Amino acid sequence: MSAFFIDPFVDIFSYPAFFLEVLIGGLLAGVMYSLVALGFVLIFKASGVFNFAQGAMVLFAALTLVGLIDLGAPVWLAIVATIAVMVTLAMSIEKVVLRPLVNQPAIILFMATIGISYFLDGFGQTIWGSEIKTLEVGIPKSPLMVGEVLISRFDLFAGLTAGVLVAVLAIFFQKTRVGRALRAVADDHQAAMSVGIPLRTIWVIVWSVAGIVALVAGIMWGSKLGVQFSIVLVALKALPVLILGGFTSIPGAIVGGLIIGSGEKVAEVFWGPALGGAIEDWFGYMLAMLFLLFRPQGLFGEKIIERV
Amino acid sequence: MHAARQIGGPLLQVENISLSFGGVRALANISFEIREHEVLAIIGPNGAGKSSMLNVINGFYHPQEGRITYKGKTRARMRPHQAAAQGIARTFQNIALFKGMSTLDNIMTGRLLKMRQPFFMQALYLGPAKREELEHRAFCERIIDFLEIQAIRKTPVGRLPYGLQKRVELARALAAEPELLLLDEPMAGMNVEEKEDMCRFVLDVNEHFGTTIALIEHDMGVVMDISDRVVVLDYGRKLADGTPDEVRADQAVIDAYLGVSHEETASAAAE
Amino acid sequence: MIRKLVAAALGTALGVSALAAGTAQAADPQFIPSLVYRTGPYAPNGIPLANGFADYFAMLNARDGGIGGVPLLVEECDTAYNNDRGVECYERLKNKGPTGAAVFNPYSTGITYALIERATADKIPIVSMGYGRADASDGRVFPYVFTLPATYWAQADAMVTYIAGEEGGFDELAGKTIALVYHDSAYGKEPIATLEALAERHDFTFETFPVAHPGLEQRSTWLTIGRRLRPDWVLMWGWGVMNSTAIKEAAAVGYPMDRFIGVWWSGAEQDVQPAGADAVGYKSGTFHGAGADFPVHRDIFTYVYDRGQGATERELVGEVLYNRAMINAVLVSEAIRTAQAVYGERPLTGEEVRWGLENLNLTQEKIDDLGLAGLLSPIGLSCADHEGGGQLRIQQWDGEKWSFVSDWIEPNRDGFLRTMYEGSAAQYAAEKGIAPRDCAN
Amino acid sequence: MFYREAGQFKTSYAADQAIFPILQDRIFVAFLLLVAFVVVPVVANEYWLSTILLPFLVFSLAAVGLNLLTGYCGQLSLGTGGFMACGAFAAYKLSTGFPELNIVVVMLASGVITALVGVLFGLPSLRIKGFYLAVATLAAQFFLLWLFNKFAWFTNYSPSGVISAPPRAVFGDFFVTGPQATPAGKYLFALTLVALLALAAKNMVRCRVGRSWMAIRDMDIAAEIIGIRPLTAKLSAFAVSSFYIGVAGAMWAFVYTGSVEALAFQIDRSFQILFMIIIGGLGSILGSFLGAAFITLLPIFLSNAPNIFGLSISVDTVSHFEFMIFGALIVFFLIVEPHGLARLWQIAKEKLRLWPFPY
Repeated sequence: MSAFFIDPFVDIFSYPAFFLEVLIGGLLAGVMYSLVALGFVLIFKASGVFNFAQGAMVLFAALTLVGLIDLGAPVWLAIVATIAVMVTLAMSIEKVVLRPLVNQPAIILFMATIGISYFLDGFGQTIWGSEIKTLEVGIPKSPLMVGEVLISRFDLFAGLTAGVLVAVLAIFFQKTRVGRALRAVADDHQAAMSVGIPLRTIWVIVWSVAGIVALVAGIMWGSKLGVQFSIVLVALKALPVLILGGFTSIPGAIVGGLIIGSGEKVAEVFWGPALGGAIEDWFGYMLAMLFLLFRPQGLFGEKIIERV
Repeated sequence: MHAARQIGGPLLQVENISLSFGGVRALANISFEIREHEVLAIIGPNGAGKSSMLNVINGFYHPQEGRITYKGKTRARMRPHQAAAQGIARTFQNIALFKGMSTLDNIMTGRLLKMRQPFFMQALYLGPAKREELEHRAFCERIIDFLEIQAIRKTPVGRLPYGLQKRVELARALAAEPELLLLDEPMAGMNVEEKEDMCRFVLDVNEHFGTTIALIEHDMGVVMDISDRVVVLDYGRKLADGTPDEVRADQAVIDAYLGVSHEETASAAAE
Repeated sequence: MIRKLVAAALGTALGVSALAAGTAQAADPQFIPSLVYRTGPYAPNGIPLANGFADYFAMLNARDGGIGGVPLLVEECDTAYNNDRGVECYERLKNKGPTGAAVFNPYSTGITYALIERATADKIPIVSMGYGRADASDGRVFPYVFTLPATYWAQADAMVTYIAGEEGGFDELAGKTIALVYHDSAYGKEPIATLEALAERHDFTFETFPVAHPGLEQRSTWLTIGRRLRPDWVLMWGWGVMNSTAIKEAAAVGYPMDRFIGVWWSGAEQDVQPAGADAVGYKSGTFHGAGADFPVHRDIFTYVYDRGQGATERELVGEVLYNRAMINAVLVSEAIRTAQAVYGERPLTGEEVRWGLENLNLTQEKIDDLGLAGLLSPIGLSCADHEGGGQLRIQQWDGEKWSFVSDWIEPNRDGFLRTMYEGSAAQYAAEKGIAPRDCAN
Repeated sequence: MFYREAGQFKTSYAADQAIFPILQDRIFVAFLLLVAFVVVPVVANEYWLSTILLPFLVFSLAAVGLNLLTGYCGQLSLGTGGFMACGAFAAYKLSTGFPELNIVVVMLASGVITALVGVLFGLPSLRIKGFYLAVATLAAQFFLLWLFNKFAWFTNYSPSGVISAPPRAVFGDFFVTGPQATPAGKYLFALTLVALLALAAKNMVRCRVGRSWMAIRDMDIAAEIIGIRPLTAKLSAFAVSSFYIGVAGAMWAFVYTGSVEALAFQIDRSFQILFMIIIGGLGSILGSFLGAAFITLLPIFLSNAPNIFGLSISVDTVSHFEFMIFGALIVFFLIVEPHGLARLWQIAKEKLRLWPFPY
C-alpha cells in the first residue's frame, strides 16, 4: 500500500529536479501525440468523420517524403511534392470514399476510414518498401542541460513545431475566407451549404490540411523512430488525447496531449514500479476515461444537451 | 357524451412547479390536477411550456420547486423509467419510435414492463418464456386491431408515413396499459381524415380502457371537442384552467391567443 | 466485382514482381517451408532473415544440385509476425512436397509456442534458432523442438560472464547494478529468471524495465535509468522499433553506449542505423559473425548473385540478420545431410530430419569445410540436448559495421542452465501430461 | 419457383414468431446443419478444419457477441480483444486450478467471468456515448492485456507468460483440447457450442431483453420514458456480449491455437471483429456469421490466390496487395451495401421469391 500511496510522493519530493525532468519530458512527449491528434480533430470538426486513417496518413506522408529524398530530391522539393501527394490523396478520398457515403451513419464512415487505412498501409509499402529508412532533416538531437534538469532538444523542437502549427491553423481558421467557411461547416452543414459553400470543396480542403498535418507529424515521428510501419501505431497514442481534449477542439488536442503525456510519464516513473511497470500504455486511456465520467464531452468539446 | 365513464378524484396533482434551464424560466409556479378517467388538454402558444410540463410529469425534467402527487403519493425526484413503471405512458411531439424495429416490435417494446420472465428463460425460449411472448403478442395484436394497423405489422417503422408513425407511437404507449397517458401533439401535421381517426382512437381509449389522458394540442376545434377540461399555459405561467366553455370565455386566454401581449417574446427554450 | 478486383490486382502484381525466385521443379525434391515476415511491423528485421534463408538454399541447388542430389524446394509464407497467420502458414505448408515439410523455422517466439503441440503431433521438427522456449532444450520433453545453438538463458548467462570479464572477475560484480530493458512479452521475459538467479549468485542488483509493445515510447524508462538509477550495465531484450528507440533514448539521457548490451535480436544493422551516430559503441550478444567475407558468401555470390538470382542486393549480403538466417539454413541442410547418411539420398520425412538434427555434429573441421570458419562455434546435439552447446560472443557497432569485442564465451550450462531447463520442462510435461522420453539408449 | 411462401399460412402466433417461419428456410437450415455436423467432419481435411473452420467458428461467436452490444444495443466497443483475452485466461486458470471441471463448464464459466469484467468496463457507457465510448473501451483493451501480461499468477508463473491448454475431454476420451484432440473432434465441439449459443442469441434478440437493447440503440431517451432502465439494458448488453466474447476467447486459446500469450489479443483483433459485424451486418446474427466467414476467408484466399492461379509472386507483394485489396473491399462493401452481407442475403431471398417471374 505504501508503495502506492506514500513512496511515489516521497520520491517526488526527494528528487525535485528529476521530477521536473520527467514532467517536462512528459509534456514534450505529449506534444508529439498532439501532432497526430490534431489531424483527427480537423477532420472530425469539419465533417463529423472519425478518421481512423490518420495514423496511416502519417506513415504514408513520411514514406513518401523519405522515398523522394532517397531518390535524390532536395528536402524542400520533397516536402512540396509530398504536400502535392497528400492533396491528391485528399481529393481521391473525397471522390472515391466520402462522396458515395455521404449521409451514412457515423459508424459506417468510421469503418470506411479503417478501410482507407489498410489500403494506404499496403499502397505505401508496395511503392516504397518495408525496410526501415532514416529521415534526417536536421533536427538537433543532443540533450540540453538547464541547471540540473535535462531536456531533449529534439522534443523542444517538436514542441515548437506543434506551437507554430497550431498558430498557423488558428490563423487559417480565424482570418481566411476558407477557414471561416470551415468553421461554418463545423457548426452547421445545412447553414454552410445555404451560404453557397460546396461541401465537397470543404471536405477536400480539410482532408488536405489533415494530410499536411500528417506530414508534419510524419517528419517529427520519422526523425524520432526512423520511417517504418510501426509509425501507424502512434495513432493509438493520440486517441486518449483526442477524447480528453474533445473531438472538436484544436486547443483541446494540445492541452489533452500535455495532460496525457505528462500524466503517463509521471505515472510510469513514480507509480509504475509499484504496479509492475509498462503502465503507460493504458494509463492515458484510463485517465481519459475517468475524466469523461465527469465531463462526457471532453475538456473543450461542445456540451451535449439531451431533449425529447 | 361520455356516459360510460365516471370522472373520479384527482389522479395526479401538480403544485407550484417551477423549472428553469440555466436562468431561462420555462415553468413558473404552476398548479393543476388531472382527474381519473378524464381527458385533459393542455394548450398554449409555442414556447408556453407545454412539453416541459409533460416532461416534468413523466420524470424527464426535474423541477427546481414544487411537488407532484400521483395516486395520493407525493413523488420524490424520479427517473422516467420509474414513472413508466407507475403507469404513466406518453407519445412525443417529434416522433420517438425505434426506427430500426418493426411496428410489432415497437408495440411489444411498449409492453416490456409487463413481461416478467427472467433472462435465462428468454435465451432458451422454452416453456414459460415462450408462453409469455405469445400472451403478450396476443395482447399487442388486439391493440393493432384496435388502431387498424394490421397491414404494417412487420414493416420497419422508419419506412412508414408520418400519420401511421403517430398511430404506432400511440399503440406503443397503449401497450403498457397506462393509467395516465400523455400525448404530445398527437395530431400535429395530420390532414383532416387522419385527425378524425386519431380523435376517435383517443376517445375510444378513454372510453374502453378508462385511461386518463392528458394531451397537448394546437387545433382548438379538436381540443374543444374531445376534452373534459383544459389547462392554458402561456410563457411558463398558467393562464386558465376549466371546462372548454369556461376557458373559451376567459379574457386572459383570448388576449394570449390574439397575440396582444408578449407572445412574440416567448422563449423557445422551454419547448 | 470481387473477381475483377482480384484479377486486376494480380495482373499488376505480375507486372511488378521480379523478385520471385523460381526454384527448380525437379522430380522429388525435399520440401523446406520458410515462414517469413516481409510485411508488418517487424518487416525491417524479417526481410534480411528471409533473404539469407532463401539464398543459401538457392546456392546449394545451384552449386550441388541440392543435398545429396535431392533438389531443395523452398516456399515462403508471410506470417507478418502474426501468430494465427503463422499457424495458417504451417497448416498450409506442412503436407507439401513428396514427403511433407522437412522442418519449420518460425522466426517468432509466439509462432513457435503456437506450433509446438501441432508439430509434435505431426512429427515435424521445429528449429527455433535463438528464440522460442529455452526449456525446449530438454529433448526428452520436447522431442520435436530444437533450440540450437543457444537459448536466451544461455545468452543472459554469457552476457553476465562478459560483464564480469570487463569488471575484472565475478567477484567484482558484487554491489554492481545491472538493469534489463525488455519487450513486455513472452520473448522479453525469457531471460529474467536466469538473471535473477545470477544476481543472487554473484550478489549484484538486478532491476527490470518492461517496455510495452511496440516500444515507441520509452522516455520514462530511460529517464529513470539514465538520470536516476544509473546502473553499471544495461541489458536489452528488444525487438523491432523498440531497439533503435531505446538506443536513441539512452543517448538522449547520456547513458554510455559501451555499457549497453542488447540480445542478438537487438544487434543488427536495422537496430543501430536509425539511431545514427548515437549508436556508436553500442554492444550486442551474438552467436555468429557479421560481414560477407567468409568463403560461404563467395559461393553465394558466384552461384546465386552472379546469375542474377539473389533475393536481395549484393551489398546487403552479410548483414547480421542475413547471416543468421543463412546459418539457420546451413544447420537445416546439415541435419538433412546427416539423416540422408542413414535413410538414403531421397526426400526425407520430418521425423527423419529430426533424427538428423538430434545427431547433428558440426565440428570445427566441418565448419571450416562449409566455409563458415569464424562465423560459428562447433555444435553437437543429442537426444536429450537439443541446444547443442553453442558459444556466444559480444559484438560492437562502430558506426559502420559490427565487430567482435570478446572471444567465444561458453555459457554455464552444466549444473546451472541445464538444471533450469529440466526443471521448467518437467513442469510443462506435468501440466501437459507428457511422459518424457528415455534418452538413455 | 422453389422459394415460395405462398400457401403457407400461419395459424398461431407461435408459428409466426418462429425463427424460420418459411418452410424452405427450415429445410435449408436443417440441410446446412446436417452438412456442418456430419458431412464436413468426414470430408474436410485437416487444413480446412484447423485453419479455416475452427477460427471461423471462434470468430463467429465473438462477432455474435460484439453484434449484441454494438449492432443491437448501439454501444460501439473496441475492447473485444481484451475481453477475449479475459475469457482465455479465465479458462486457463479454471482448468488448471480445478482439473476435474468439465471443459464445457470451464468454457461457460470463463464466459461468466468475462461478463462480470464486461459489466465493470460497461459502467462508463451510462455517461459516455458514441465515439467517446469507443475510445474509452480501448482502456479495457489495453488494461486487460497489460494485466494478464504483467501478473504471473494468470499464467501460473510460467516464465514466458504463455498459457497452453491442458488436455481435456468432454466425456470419456473425446478430447477437445491438448495434443490428443483430433481436428474433427475440436471442430465438432466448437460447432456445437457455437450453434447453441447462436440460437440463444437469436432467442434473446427476439424477446424482451433484445427489444430493450434495440430500443436503447434506436432512441435511448424514448426507451427510458417507456420504462426501460438504461442501466439494466446497457449493462446486460455488456454482460451478454462479454459472455460470448469470453467464451470465444477461451475457445481461441483452448480449441484453436492451443497456446496463447496476451499479445495474441491485441487491438487488431478488436478491429478484426468489428469489421466482421459491419461487413456482415449490424444487428443481425446471421450477418455475424457471414462477416466472420468473409474476414477469415478473404486473407487466406488472397494469400493463396497466386498459387491457385499458378502465378509466382513474392510474398511481400502478395501481403501488401492483401492489405490494399482488403481495405478497398471494405470501402467497396460499405458503399454498395452499408447494411452488410445479411441485407444482401435478404435481398437475394426476396428476388428468389419472385423468380423466375420479375415484377
